[in-house]
Amino acid sequence: MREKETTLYFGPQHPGITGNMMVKLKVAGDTIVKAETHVGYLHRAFEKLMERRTWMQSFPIVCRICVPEPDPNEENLARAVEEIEGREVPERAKYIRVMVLELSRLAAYFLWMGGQSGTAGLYTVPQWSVGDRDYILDLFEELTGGRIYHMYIWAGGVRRDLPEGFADKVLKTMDYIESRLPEYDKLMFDNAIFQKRAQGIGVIDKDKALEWGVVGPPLRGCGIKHDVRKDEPYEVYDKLDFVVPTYEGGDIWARAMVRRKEMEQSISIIRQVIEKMPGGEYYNKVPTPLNWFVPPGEAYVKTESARGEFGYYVVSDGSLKPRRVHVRGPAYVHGVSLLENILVGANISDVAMIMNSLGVCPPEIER
Amino acid sequence: MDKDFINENKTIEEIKNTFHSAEAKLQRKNRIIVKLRSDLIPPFLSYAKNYLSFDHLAHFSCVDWIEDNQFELVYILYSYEKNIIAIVKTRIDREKAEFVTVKHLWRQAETFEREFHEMYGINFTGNNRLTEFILEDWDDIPPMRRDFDTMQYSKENFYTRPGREDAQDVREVITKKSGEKIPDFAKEFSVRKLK
Amino acid sequence: MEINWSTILGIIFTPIIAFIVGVTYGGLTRVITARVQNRYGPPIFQNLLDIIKLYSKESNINHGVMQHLGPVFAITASVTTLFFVPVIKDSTVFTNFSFHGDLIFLLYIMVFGSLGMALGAGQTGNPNSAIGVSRGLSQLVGYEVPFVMALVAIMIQFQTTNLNDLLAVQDHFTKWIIFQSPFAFLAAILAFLGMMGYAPFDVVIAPAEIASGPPSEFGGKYLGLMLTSRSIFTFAKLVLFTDIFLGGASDFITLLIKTFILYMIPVLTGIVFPRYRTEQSIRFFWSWPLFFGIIAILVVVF
Amino acid sequence: MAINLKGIVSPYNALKQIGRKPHTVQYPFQKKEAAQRYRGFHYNDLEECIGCGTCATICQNEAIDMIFIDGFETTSGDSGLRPRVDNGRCCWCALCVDSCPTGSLSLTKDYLHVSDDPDTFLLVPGLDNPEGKENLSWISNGNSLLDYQRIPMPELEGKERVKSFAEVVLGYSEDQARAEAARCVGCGICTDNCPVHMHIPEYINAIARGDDEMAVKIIYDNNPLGETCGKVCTRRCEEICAVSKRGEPIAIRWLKRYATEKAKNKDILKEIVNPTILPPNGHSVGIIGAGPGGLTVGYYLALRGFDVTIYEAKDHAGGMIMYGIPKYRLPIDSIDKQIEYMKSIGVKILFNTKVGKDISFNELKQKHEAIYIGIGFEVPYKLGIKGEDAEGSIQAINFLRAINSEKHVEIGDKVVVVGGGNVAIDAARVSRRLGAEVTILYRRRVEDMPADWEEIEGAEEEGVIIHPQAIPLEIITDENNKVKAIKYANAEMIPDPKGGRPRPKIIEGDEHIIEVTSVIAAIGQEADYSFLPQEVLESIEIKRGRIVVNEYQQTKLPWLFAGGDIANRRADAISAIADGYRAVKGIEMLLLNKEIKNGGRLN
Amino acid sequence: MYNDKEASKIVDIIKNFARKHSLWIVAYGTGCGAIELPPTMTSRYDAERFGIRGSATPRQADVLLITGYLSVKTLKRVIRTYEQMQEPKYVIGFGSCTINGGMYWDSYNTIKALDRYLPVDVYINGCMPRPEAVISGFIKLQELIAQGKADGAKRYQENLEWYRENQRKVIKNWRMPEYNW
Repeated sequence: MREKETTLYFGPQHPGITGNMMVKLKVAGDTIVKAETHVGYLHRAFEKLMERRTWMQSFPIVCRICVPEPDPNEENLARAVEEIEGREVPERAKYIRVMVLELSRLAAYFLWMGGQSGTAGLYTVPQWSVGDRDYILDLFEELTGGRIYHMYIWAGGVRRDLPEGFADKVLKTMDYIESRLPEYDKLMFDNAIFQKRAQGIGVIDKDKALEWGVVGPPLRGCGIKHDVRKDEPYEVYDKLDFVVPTYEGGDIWARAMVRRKEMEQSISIIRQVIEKMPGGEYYNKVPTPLNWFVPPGEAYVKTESARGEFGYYVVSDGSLKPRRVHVRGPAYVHGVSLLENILVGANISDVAMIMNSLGVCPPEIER
Repeated sequence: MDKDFINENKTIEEIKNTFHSAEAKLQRKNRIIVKLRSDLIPPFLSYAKNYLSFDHLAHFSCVDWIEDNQFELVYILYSYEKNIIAIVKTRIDREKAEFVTVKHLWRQAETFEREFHEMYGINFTGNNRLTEFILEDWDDIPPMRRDFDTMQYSKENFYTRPGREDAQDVREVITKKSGEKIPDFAKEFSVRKLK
Repeated sequence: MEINWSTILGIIFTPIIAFIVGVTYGGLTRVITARVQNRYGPPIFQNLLDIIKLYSKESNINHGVMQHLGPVFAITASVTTLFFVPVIKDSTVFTNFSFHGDLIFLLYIMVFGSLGMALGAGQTGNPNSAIGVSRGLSQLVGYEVPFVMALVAIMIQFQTTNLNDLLAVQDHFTKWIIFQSPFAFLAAILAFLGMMGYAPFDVVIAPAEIASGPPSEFGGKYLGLMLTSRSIFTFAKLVLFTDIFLGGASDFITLLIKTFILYMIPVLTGIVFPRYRTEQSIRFFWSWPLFFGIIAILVVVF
Repeated sequence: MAINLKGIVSPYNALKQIGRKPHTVQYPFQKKEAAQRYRGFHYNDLEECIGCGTCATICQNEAIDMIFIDGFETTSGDSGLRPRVDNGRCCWCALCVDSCPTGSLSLTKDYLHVSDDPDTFLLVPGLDNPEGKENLSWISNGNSLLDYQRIPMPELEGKERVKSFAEVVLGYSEDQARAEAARCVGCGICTDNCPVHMHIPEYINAIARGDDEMAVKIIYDNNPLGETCGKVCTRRCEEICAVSKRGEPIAIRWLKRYATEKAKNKDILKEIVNPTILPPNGHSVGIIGAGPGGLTVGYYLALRGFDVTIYEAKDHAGGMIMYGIPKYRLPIDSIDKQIEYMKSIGVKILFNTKVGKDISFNELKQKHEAIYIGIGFEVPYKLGIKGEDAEGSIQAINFLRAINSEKHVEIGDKVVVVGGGNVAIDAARVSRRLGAEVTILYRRRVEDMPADWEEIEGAEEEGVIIHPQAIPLEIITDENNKVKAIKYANAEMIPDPKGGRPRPKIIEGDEHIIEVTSVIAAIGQEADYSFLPQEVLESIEIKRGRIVVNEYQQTKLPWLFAGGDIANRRADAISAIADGYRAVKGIEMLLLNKEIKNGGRLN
Repeated sequence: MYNDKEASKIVDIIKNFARKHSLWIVAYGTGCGAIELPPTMTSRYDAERFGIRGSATPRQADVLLITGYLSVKTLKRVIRTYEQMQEPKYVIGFGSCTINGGMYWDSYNTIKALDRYLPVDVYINGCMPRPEAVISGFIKLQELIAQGKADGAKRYQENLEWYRENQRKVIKNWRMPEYNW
């Protein structure tokens, strides 16, 4: 017997949706037979706006592209401009950048942890993890002057040097986070019901991953060892010691475990950075921003963000303003075509969990 | 020096041997740039995917070169095996913006093509999902085209809060005081014209 | 007919007390949850404020007469359930309408509330509500089976269907049915988890999945009524379980202690577990709880 | 059925958190201090701010308006405007703070503004939140986006310089000029201090964008001696440059020099500037003196279709810039190029024609409808001490004129220059190039010297000894009335009770004698009005050696205009050019029957 | 004996007290400001202390948070959401974007002044407003409710024509998704 199909609008106003987007679901019983993503609710036309802004003015605006984790955007634009210009970045700035990126990765994972278990109905984890993430935001506030939008990394280095005693604070926070991780393990990752909810759901196998252009933790979750930090080390990642965890299975659980292991790696990277950080300059000054002409050229740069590979294609025509800044966030691939594909056959209970585990982040899909 | 780029140079060599009209060059480590005629793009991409192991379409971009009346389509391919990124570029006519889809090679290309259809008005033949994507009920020219003025559009369509009309221009205030008269040909060089 | 003043007093006071206790327990839950979550949480009387606010909403959108009736059914069911549960052992006022065969009646009336809700929610046309209702009914079937089995086991064991008789049996704490028939208790308490609707059995409301499910179109006084009903129903269920398994209570302090302890079982479980999917939930109820229920009956029969 | 017992039991571990004290920040009862760097609302030090508007320019949100507020007027070096931030636009990126030239703008830790009225989100930093001063968080100290270091001008080595009269300053290369021009924030405050009000931000911006020819065109819009000014201008603009508040001002002069030198000869110059020349209008104007002022009047009147004749007593045009400024600062080719260019657009210059000698003033009066006098100060002041008339005691202005006319002047090997102005320094540096050891005696301290600091530095690099607070008392001569030595006394500085600058006072008995071969006096000059007929002299008003003129450089005789040193106290080329530019307007109005505004009110 | 007026006054006070201490937010993250809501609602700042909690559907909610910019596409849904909410209802505008366009002042896809399209009761300044500011915004709203001044919904009803006109100006096609419940 064929069940009657119902149309279900999952979003944009829906507590289970990540951000502001909509998935139009056709369901038969509890099973999804067709999914159609609708994005564009957060379209602000960044790429158009950047055509109207000078290079320097573009820096405060790019970080808004991805709300939970703004730093890879700044890093990407900065690196792209530096590549076009051939500008050197002081060693210290590179270390600081890595620290910022890893801190933001940790923060993003804490937020993800909250989202993943919150959508599963385990409301204690978001309360903890978002609260613990706040300690990282405190660090950001002290370092960059902003909690969410840091506007800290820019062409030539970083905006300000570390404040006094900052390294100790970072280490202290890292110790705290490390001491908290076992508690999360007990509550979330060891949780029998959570495992039941996550295992075998939203499976992406290796071939599918390659076919659909999956990146980041979902890719590593299906056993492919690919991480921009290793394959094309930017900043000082080649001088740091870390491993890229991979899991077989390609389900929500594998992706969750990849992220869980990467949290430990991030903590270790941050500790190494603090230990190895050299002194000296932190900023190789660009010309006065009102008259900063970037020579003609193009650059494609990518950064490993918490959700995967973040790519920027930047073209300069030699003027004050960028010709084109094209942003491809990981969610651009995950959140539209892949999601539509993977949701077919899934249970409606799992839609939110799948979206979370793929790291769907609407603001970076539509920019 | 060449030793560092052994993989890259080999790939460039292979490309040049297969596609004689391709302009392939090394950009930097891990990056090669390939420029091609637009009709060679579909065979090239399928060749790159199947024979050069560029199995990941990392990025697909479009640049509006309004001066040349052309759109530049940029396919950025990545090979997990070789760890090389190939930036494949071609130009198409801006007036009659049409191209073929590559969604049969990489599934995510569909999303990019939908976006460029909406934002640049490029028609990708073979892609049957060129529907409304990001915008809703858009009736102006495609917004990412360079001749679309977002400031103008914003001014015409949206209401801005009043109360800021008393703003002065520093240069004007100074010239008013000193009696300086800026000739018309110099006015465009006032830095205030940044925006 | 002779007017039984004590019964009338009971009718007046029992729901009020039930409401106050239920609302306070609800607030307490939120505080305890908050403390586990490393925060302070709302004031204990927060749920009362919520309910007053909902009643004071000025516009109340409804989609037809069933939306009025749904909450009314629910509250009727809750209050009725309460009326047939002896709140205080041997008290003339709070014994209420307990009668022979009331256990079976309770089984029926407890489902009635959910059905009323289902009718009301069905009318709203919101697919989330519809899905929520179907989930609710599926799960209802899930936990009713072990619960019924547990009750049947007890009924067979003590040869009665009257709660007052059961209370009479448990005159000493060693004779509490929890000790006399532990498997029945296990089956019943697991079913009770489902009945209370806390995680992992909150598939009905599941905000991240179906946007709170059945009541998603209920606002204002409808929601207020439902929350009121829920508070009373919670208390009724707690008293029922106390009566059946923990020997009831002969004064309010004992009642509060026993119900609170009982109440904490689903609450604390809910804090630390995520939600089951619907079919997982049903599968769960038809595995261990059902197993315990069968054992309980087998133990009694043989 | 396998039971995952660990998975069931371990989550209950979380319940032990009940005993832990919540880490909640109980805002608003318990406040967490914002971080030291937290980017909150703006604060502006209104006194420090000069209203340059860089913050408004850099703001990508157009959140900053420049507005007039009470108590601040447009003055030299301050536009009188102050920023107002629209918090409905601001994103607290602090680009405005990091690019504030004065450092007056900062962010504070305050971030709280909650209101039901959307019109309350306009904030004039500093005025509306004076308490913000105590709460600064994000300040631009040392982290500025602006370049405060000037691109150093390549120069000849001091030792190299004294060997010849080759130009000391080598000029910016293209990259250097771009980099230097890029430092400019384009506020335009500097234009107010420029006597000519040149379009400084525009031409600097043109250079920054690589459009040097446009820069030249903009410069020649109101300064026909752009190249000269690019080399020797006293650059009052740089004094109030917004960037100079915390760093070195933009090298406006050197940039002008860079741009104008792009035009290698008069033809290229004419092609670049490509001025519109109006057809002849039949009016004729005579100009006395081909100095900067006279040339300016001639150039712009010629462009406007007037028939212009310049009468020059010497055989070369340029006046003081030709004869007063040594060639290592302003090469003769450069002057020639500009004069040739002017001639090519129709300016007639009669050389060796001294009015009053070769041609009478009345004759001039009959030939022309209006006359502009720009004769400059040619007659030097005397020191007024004993032995001044001795052989070997010369006047700096005569000395320089002789040298610039390539005449030989015998000064010996030990020279003392008296004075502290640019002329004194020029004389000293020229003397060094002639091989003499030079000492400058100056009454006051070094920092009081009216000469440019660059000139003073240059002189010191070349080995000129500067002896401040020294007052010459007597020139000691030998039996042939030839200078043998100079006697001077050291002075101490006495503060002026009225608050003026301190005055030197001779320390009794602290007298010294230096042996010298020449003494060059450079303590100022005056004008020679003897060529003017008596009735003209009587009609015009001369005050302290200067002709009184109105805002259009018109004297009390409506047809007679005057400018340059004889009409202003600044005594530099750019002021003379400014006078000329004003006179052009006056003459135009007079002859084309336009009314002179303000009724020709005298200043 | 109390007369009716006094009685209704007392009822009003009780009502307003309950309303003020029970603010349910409709779970709709319309813009980037939503990122500061999790910290506000969770253990570090714990807005539940004030009786603030999320609610899954607009029917049950009291407060609509416009967390930053609104694209035209979202505006349409937000209006819909707002109209589904039951009175009394309140709107809080987050950040610069709701006041005068903020960062996206020249974008072709975002509205600039929210109060032209929806009645706003409280604006919170910041980009993004940090949790303290968010809580302050709620406290301000509570004050307004206690004083009976949070009358956005009333304004909306009285000036519905005006709001509709403005809304229609930016929303070109007034069709709504086909669902109607």
